[in-house]
Amino acid sequence: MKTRETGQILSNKRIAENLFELKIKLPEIAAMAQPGNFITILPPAESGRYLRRPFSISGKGDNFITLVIRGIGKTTDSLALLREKTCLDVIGPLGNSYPKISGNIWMIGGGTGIASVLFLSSMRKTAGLKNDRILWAGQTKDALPDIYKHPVAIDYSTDDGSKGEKGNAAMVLEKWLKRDKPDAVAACGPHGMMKAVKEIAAEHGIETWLSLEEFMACGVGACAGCAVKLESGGYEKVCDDGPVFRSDRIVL
Amino acid sequence: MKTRETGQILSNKRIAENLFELKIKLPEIAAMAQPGNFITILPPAESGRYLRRPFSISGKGDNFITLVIRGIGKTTDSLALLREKTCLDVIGPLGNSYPKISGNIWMIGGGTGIASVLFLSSMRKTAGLKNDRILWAGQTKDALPDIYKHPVAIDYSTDDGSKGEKGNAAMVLEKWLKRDKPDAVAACGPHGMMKAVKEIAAEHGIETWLSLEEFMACGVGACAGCAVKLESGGYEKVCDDGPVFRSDRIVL
Amino acid sequence: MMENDKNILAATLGTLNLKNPAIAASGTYGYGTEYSDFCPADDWGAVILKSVSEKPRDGNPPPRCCEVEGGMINSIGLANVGMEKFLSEKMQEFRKKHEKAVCIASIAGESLAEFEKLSERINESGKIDAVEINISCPNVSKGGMHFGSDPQSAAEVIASCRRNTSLPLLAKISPAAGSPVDVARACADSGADIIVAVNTIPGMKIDIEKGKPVLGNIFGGLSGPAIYPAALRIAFLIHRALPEIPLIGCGGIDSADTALQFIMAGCSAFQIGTATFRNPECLYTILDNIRIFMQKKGYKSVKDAVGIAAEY
Amino acid sequence: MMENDKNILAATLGTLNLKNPAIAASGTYGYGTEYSDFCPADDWGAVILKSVSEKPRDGNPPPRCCEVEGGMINSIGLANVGMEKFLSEKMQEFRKKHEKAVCIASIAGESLAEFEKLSERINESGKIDAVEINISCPNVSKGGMHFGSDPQSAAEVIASCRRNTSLPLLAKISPAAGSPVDVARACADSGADIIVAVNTIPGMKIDIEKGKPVLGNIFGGLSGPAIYPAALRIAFLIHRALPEIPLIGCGGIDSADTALQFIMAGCSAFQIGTATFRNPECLYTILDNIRIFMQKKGYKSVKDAVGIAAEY
Ligand SMILES: Cc1cc2nc3c(=O)[nH]c(=O)nc-3n(C[C@H](O)[C@H](O)[C@H](O)COP(=O)(O)OP(=O)(O)OC[C@H]3O[C@@H](n4cnc5c(N)ncnc54)[C@H](O)[C@@H]3O)c2cc1C
Ligand SMILES: Cc1cc2nc3c(=O)[nH]c(=O)nc-3n(C[C@H](O)[C@H](O)[C@H](O)COP(=O)(O)OP(=O)(O)OC[C@H]3O[C@@H](n4cnc5c(N)ncnc54)[C@H](O)[C@@H]3O)c2cc1C
Ligand SMILES: Cc1cc2nc3c(=O)[nH]c(=O)nc-3n(C[C@H](O)[C@H](O)[C@H](O)COP(=O)(O)O)c2cc1C
Ligand SMILES: Cc1cc2nc3c(=O)[nH]c(=O)nc-3n(C[C@H](O)[C@H](O)[C@H](O)COP(=O)(O)O)c2cc1C
Ligand code: FES
Ligand code: FES
Repeated sequence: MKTRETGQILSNKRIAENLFELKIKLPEIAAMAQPGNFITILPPAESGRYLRRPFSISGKGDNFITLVIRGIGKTTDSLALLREKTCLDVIGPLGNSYPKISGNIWMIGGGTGIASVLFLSSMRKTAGLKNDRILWAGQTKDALPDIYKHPVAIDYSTDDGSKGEKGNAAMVLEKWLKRDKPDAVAACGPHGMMKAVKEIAAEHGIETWLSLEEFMACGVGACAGCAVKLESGGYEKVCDDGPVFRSDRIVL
Repeated sequence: MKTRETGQILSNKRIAENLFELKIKLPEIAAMAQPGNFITILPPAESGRYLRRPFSISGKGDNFITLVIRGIGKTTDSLALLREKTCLDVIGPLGNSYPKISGNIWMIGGGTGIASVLFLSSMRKTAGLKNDRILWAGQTKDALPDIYKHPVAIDYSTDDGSKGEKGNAAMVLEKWLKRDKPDAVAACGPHGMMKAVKEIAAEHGIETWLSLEEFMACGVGACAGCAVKLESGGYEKVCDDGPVFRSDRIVL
Repeated sequence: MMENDKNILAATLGTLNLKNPAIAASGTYGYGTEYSDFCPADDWGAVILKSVSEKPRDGNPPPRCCEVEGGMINSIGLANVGMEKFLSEKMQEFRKKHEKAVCIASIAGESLAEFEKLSERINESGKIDAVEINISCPNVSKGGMHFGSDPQSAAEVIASCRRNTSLPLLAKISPAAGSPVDVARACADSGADIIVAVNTIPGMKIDIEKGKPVLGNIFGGLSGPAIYPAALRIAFLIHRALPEIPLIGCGGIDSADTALQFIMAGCSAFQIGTATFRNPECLYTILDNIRIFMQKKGYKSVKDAVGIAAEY
Repeated sequence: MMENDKNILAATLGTLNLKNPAIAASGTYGYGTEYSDFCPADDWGAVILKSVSEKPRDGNPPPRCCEVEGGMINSIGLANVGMEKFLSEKMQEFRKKHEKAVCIASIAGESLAEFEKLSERINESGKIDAVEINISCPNVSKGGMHFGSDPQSAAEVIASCRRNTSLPLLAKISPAAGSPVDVARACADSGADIIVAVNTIPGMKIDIEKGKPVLGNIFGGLSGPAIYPAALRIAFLIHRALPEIPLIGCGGIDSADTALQFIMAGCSAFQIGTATFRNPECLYTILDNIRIFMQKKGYKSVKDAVGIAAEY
């Protein structure tokens, strides 16, 4: 079930350079949300944008969900400026979710790709699964806030070494793999990172789940606008068959 | 000279049902403004409107101008909600102005047409001309606020008699003309009112100046989009040749 | 809602009776069940499913959509499951959920032969109330020129379909035709029962950061509010030229205001496409506001407003 | 600004050298002096004055303009002062204020004979740098069909003008032509030096309160950001078909982003129309942001970016 719900902004916190966390009161959506799911938001009028914008759910509470958003355009810049109590028109939860995995998962978030990873890791922690690792990769330290309260410790990496390990996500993953191997990898981030993770997964034979981003028109599987190419030929829909795909099924 | 000036809203007062007075800090425009002139405002982003919107200047001070605006659409409804200190992109002063008339003038404002009449009357009062009359006509009393501080007393009329005289502007003008005759009439208001005033002026042989409204694209005489038909054939531009026209020159 | 209030919205398109004039546009409403949580098929006057071809089609390489001022561009490339799966799976699922909804299939062929087969299969299926011919398809035998770009090839398509189906035939006109009115006339003369004006306007967008077209297919179709004035003019001209044929407006409708503009231009019904993406419940707002407008203006039926602006 | 920074923006259109690629579009910049307080002619690469006909024209009955989503519709109806007054008054005034600005006259005839006379008079005037042929005019001898709607009549117009002027000839294409590319080719073959793509898209709006068309002329031309994807596609296709002929983009440009999209599609310069109405100083923002983009991407000249998206 998906629903359209009008939700009040409970808080809108700037957490890093051009990055903010929105907490929105959405009891129905929160009740149904699973890690990997996303929602779509009607752009605020002042943004001038027409189509709803998709965002991964980064966490939930009893009656709210959280989002981690980077201001990169008209909608996201407008969202960044919204005050508490402003109402948003939200549809969700949409898409599939990460599969249940009983072993440990290494999770990699590139930029705002961290959102679904945060959600997945906190749900797994609550479920008693304790051996997960999280890597949050960014270009510089300005892009990466400290998130102390998260139930799973977060490792950081930056291209310039200004925070955490130096190097991109793929390099850090390779490094980690020299010492250990997880039961699965879950990753969400920019295209280049996903491509690299897919290759590493294939090389090391690790079950890997990628949460993809593609421009979406409907977000509910009605338009075939958000295609991802399959290794087996043809396409699937990121919004409906995904956004979470096994890395060996898709062409990046 | 016309100029583009960014002005802070000094105040935004609701003065009647769906009617508000905007006071905007615009020193350069204020210095040049003459009664009859208008300005154009860039619509606020949240209105979704593209073209600038024209509004008559209803008064001025040392460093500000005032506008009287009715919320009838996207731009005007957005303007109504703006708070003090918000900045507006304004171009002006535009258009011609009422001619200098040394005798007395009866001024008629229909709805927001009162704006240019208020400006004209206060400038004339300052110049020492004391025998003007003002009629502000509206449908019901809800449309007509009391404006006590205006230097010239305002008479009111409403279609339903709920405030001031009962009847429309033309009926009241006819009534006034039974007892007296001004040196000139100045009027601004809806199309039907202007048509009636034009006819009455012709009948009674009174020099009459009408300030017209027409949809405007450029507002500076560059597009010929705001045509008014002339009795002598052809068209003139409301934004540039007007907005103030002698009633006997134009076809309504 | 009183009984006569209900009838305010009823629409008639030749032999097709709809409970309201709002129709979900092909390609924006999937196979009729994707939006069931928001605007189920039963609430529309009719729904038109994704255009279907004989064989399944993968569609164009991504990106397939992007946003532009006042709308979007799409180059889905007629991705669809193909006629067999459409009838055996998609229509079954649809009818299971929405037994009584008025359902229009849209067919898209690359040759006259394909159109013939498609219309025949639809006709036999017994589950479909009418068929919309998407003539804005590349004609393989004419080097990819769209069937809808000239009156003669449009007429040939319609005639082929007409021979193979007794269902009401809707011909959907492309705004890119040199003379959409001539195409509409040719379609009417060849057996189309209803004209739909219009499909998307060809357009493109370039990503200046990458220095290349945004869409994988380079070109796509523009839809959304940006196109309504162009679409409205074509509908108006078709109604003026062919006042007898039932007309459906389409292009940028996302409010009662724009819907009523098409109605007043001469459309007996209208399609909503891109607006559903923005607000999957816009159908209800639009219908409510049309009803309120009709009551305010004293119309007993939307039908009385059809074409009233066309006398000018 | 350093000297080489200045050259970043220089544009070349055949024999016409512009200091920057931004050109004021005909009909949106009056007779060249109305906007002098905001964006004087000297600051543009070139300005194109209102289309002029042999005799003065009153233009269409009002309303002549209205706003729509992402732009506006106009039906000015070529209101202009006529060639005599244009040359004896308007051009004098213009040159008094803006001696060195690059000035392009736009001419609009209703017959080949009128186009001939117009181009001859412009040629003799000695004050004008180039002439744009507005072929989107009704051809009286063909029942009002626009000259620009088919390649042959477009070619006839261009050829008539070509015989009468040695000035650079710009042919301004209508997006409503069945095949704008064929029209552009015909114009190039008949002597046009530069192609301009495009004029407005035909459209209309209905006032539902009054139940009638908003514009006095019923139909008008759609302009503004709403039309840029359609305009861009036509420019892209023309550049692909005729890579050698200098091309000017026009339609909905109101930012460095949209201007650069046209440049990357193959336009050596671009026109700004409706955007000037919204912000008469947008010229400066657009040029500044183009310069910044060029520097960021390491281009020495805008010319190096022309057509880079057209390989796809
Ligand atoms: C399933 C899914 C989950 C997402 N989750 C998140 C999230 O948790 N946090 C978050 O910040 N963002 C997320 N995104 C991306 C987000 O949807 C876009 O940032 C947003 O749509 C941009 O809208 P805008 O109006 O601000 O930008 P626009 O003004 O539309 O675009 C500005 C620029 O950004 C580019 N752009 C637009 N969309 C994207 C995109 N999807 N990816 C990269 N560049 C883009 C445009 O090409 C343009 O150049 C997600 C996207 C998907 C599909
Ligand atoms: C010279 C001049 C002076 C003006 N002075 C004033 C003034 O002092 N105070 C004031 O409140 N208004 C004034 N107006 C009118 C004002 O410009 C319009 O109300 C405004 O443009 C509406 O914009 P919008 O975006 O709010 O409405 P929109 O959303 O664009 O339109 C809403 C509805 O109003 C109608 N509409 C749009 N413009 C007008 C108009 N000009 N007249 C009547 N109906 C219209 C539209 O057709 C539409 O149905 C003046 C207009 C002119 C030309
Ligand atoms: C994503 C998308 C897919 C579409 N697919 C089809 C299609 O398969 N067949 C068809 O006839 N029209 C298709 N269309 C066109 C729509 O049915 C409609 O004619 C067009 O979008 C204009 O209406 P709108 O502005 O309300 O969207 C599609 C439109 C969109 C946006
Ligand atoms: C009010 C108005 C008047 C116009 N008059 C003319 C004209 O006389 N001749 C002409 O060739 N184009 C004319 N145009 C078209 C513009 O020059 C331009 O091609 C079109 O508006 C698209 O560009 P834009 O979206 O930047 O405005 C006019 C456009 C507008 C808006
Ligand atoms: S966005 Fe429409 S199918 Fe995915
Ligand atoms: S609005 Fe452009 S000339 Fe008056």
